[in-house]
Amino acid sequence: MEIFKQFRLFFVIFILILCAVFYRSFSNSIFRYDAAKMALPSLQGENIITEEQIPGMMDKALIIDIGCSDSVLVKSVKNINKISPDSILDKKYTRKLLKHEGPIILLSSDNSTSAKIWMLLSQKGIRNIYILSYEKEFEALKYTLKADSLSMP
Amino acid sequence: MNPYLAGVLLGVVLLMAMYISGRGLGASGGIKYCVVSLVGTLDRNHAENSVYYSKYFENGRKPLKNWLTVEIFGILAGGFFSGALSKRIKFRIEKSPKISNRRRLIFAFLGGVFFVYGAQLARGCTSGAALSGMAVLSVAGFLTMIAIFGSAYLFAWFFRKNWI
Amino acid sequence: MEIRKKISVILLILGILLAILPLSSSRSLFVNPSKLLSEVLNPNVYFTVDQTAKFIVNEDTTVRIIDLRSNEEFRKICLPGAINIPYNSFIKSDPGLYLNDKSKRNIFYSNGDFYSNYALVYARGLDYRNSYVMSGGLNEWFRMVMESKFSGERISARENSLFEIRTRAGKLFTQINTLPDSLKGKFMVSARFASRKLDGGCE
Amino acid sequence: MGPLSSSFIFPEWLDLLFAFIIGTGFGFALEQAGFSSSRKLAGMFYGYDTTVIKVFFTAAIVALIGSQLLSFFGILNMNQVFVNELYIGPAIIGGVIMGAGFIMGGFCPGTGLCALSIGKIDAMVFAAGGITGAFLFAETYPFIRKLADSGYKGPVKINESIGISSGLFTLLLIIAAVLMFWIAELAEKRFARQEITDEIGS
Repeated sequence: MEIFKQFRLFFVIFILILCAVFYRSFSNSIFRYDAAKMALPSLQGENIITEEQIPGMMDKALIIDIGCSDSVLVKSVKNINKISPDSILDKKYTRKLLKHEGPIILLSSDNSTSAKIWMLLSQKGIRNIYILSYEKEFEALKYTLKADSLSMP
Repeated sequence: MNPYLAGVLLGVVLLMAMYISGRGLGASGGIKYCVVSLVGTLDRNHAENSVYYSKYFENGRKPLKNWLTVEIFGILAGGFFSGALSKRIKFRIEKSPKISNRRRLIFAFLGGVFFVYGAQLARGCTSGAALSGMAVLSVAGFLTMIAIFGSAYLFAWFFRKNWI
Repeated sequence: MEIRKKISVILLILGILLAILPLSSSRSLFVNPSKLLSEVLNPNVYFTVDQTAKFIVNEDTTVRIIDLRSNEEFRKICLPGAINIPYNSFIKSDPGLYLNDKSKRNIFYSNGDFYSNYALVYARGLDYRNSYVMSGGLNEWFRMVMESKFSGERISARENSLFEIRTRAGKLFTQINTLPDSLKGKFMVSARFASRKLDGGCE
Repeated sequence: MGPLSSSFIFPEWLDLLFAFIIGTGFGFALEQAGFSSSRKLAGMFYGYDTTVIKVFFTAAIVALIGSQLLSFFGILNMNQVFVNELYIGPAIIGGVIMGAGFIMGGFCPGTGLCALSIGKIDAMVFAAGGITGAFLFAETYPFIRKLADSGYKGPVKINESIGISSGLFTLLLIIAAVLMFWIAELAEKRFARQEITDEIGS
């Protein structure tokens, strides 16, 4: 007891620091520590899937439509959650996403929206998120430079 | 003040410097800038032609209007304030009673020459390289710290008469 | 208890805490998530390729065009004046070293829309509000600037100026990307972006 | 997020004002530690007074702990804090020269200025020596330029070159420091010089 008395002030500060550390590490309302680690799957495109891969993941996957997808698949699959991108961070949705075990698939006809939502959710510590891409090759340059384009009207 | 508490105080000042300006503390750099500025006023021609001085006058820079220079004026003010607070201000030469004033002053001068010369070479003195370097875990900081203290222990035997 | 023991105990406890914490060299996004969401969903984070083409043609110095593709791709084809920061190194090193010049707007692009938008969220999450995306990426650039042809009877003044910019930007683009490799290398070195040197030390 | 100088662009006067305030704090802390006395500083190398190592390591460790906690909470971006660049040769040779200067003069530049400010005449002579030293370096720079730029390795961090986390390295440093504090206090008893300690204290 004598020891505790001598360190009283320090212990108060230490416990405050400890609380802050716990808040920083586990709170859902702020971004997780180590942004680079959370962004890793995006480096080589591991987070991008194509339509062929979907049936294999179907039974465990949570499919989220974040913007007017009109793929054939969307019509055939029943349990699609429609969430508008503005409200994806609402508590009820994030709780659902955090709880879900297994892949989460983002659908959108606009790649930029899915990319943004992917990065945001990943930084909040939600793993296993995938983006469905309708393009065969991810981030490929579809055009080549033609020398004659100099002679434009 | 108790040395450990003074250490904590110094650490907090260092942390403040890192937070405010993203840099550590430094003293020898300020001395250098004073010299550069002095040479610049006395012999502008020489300063502009020399490989060393010229880089401090590029684009109309003023060596006196510099973070490091102002910082050493701060050191003087802070030291004076603390000395006044603890009633230690007094003109005197501090030395071992076994040596003469002259000997003490000659060695103090030589010490200054060596210390600042070495600090220019190592890009920082005990505060700029060793202390600030250790606080950001830089290898340079640890290496300089070991070199300074190691060599001081090595030479301590030769100069023992000056001190004990 | 004497003060040495006291300070030793305190430092050791804090040291153990530090050793447990996941302190890697990286950091986390710190802007409030909901605020970041509404910020990045706002359409004003986009520049169209036409707007970007105008910046390029006018050599606008208030924007900096950042190419997030790999270095090989960049060497093969790039926008005039673009700076190459491959997405990998953008994430793994500290983006602040590249972005902290607040007087400039940074416009990200990649081939498609993925890398540039990841980078946008990442950069804005680190509170670099001067980050934008060239919407559609290089593919859109080719489609709009390089391969667009005017088809119609009459041309309005607005369309005319638009096409003029496209033509000029297209010419510049072709010129730079058809340079022989040796010359191109030289050009890119000069355009390469040096990360900011930090102040400090006793130099 | 800090450092403030990278988030806001300070006007020059504010930047310099901060420099002055930080300098004042620095000078105050050094003087309060008793570093305005050369005999106290030199005591480190003869064992009768080990204040130097206590202050030095406590300060470095407090700054280390503080900066890492701040960086963990997203208050300070450590990637924007200057890390001293490593030039192997100059660091060692310069360090050895500084060590010699330390034992001759009894001050280092920071403590010398501090002692000067409270009227120590030897410190004034030391500072004059320092100015001479800086001048000599500038004049001899063309001859030693090669040496001064040799062994450049960039801003390497020690924990990264060993391959452990910075927190773990800090813990190891703290353990080392705690042991050193203990040895230092033993040494102070073993090599005690009552007459010197009394005189410094006065």
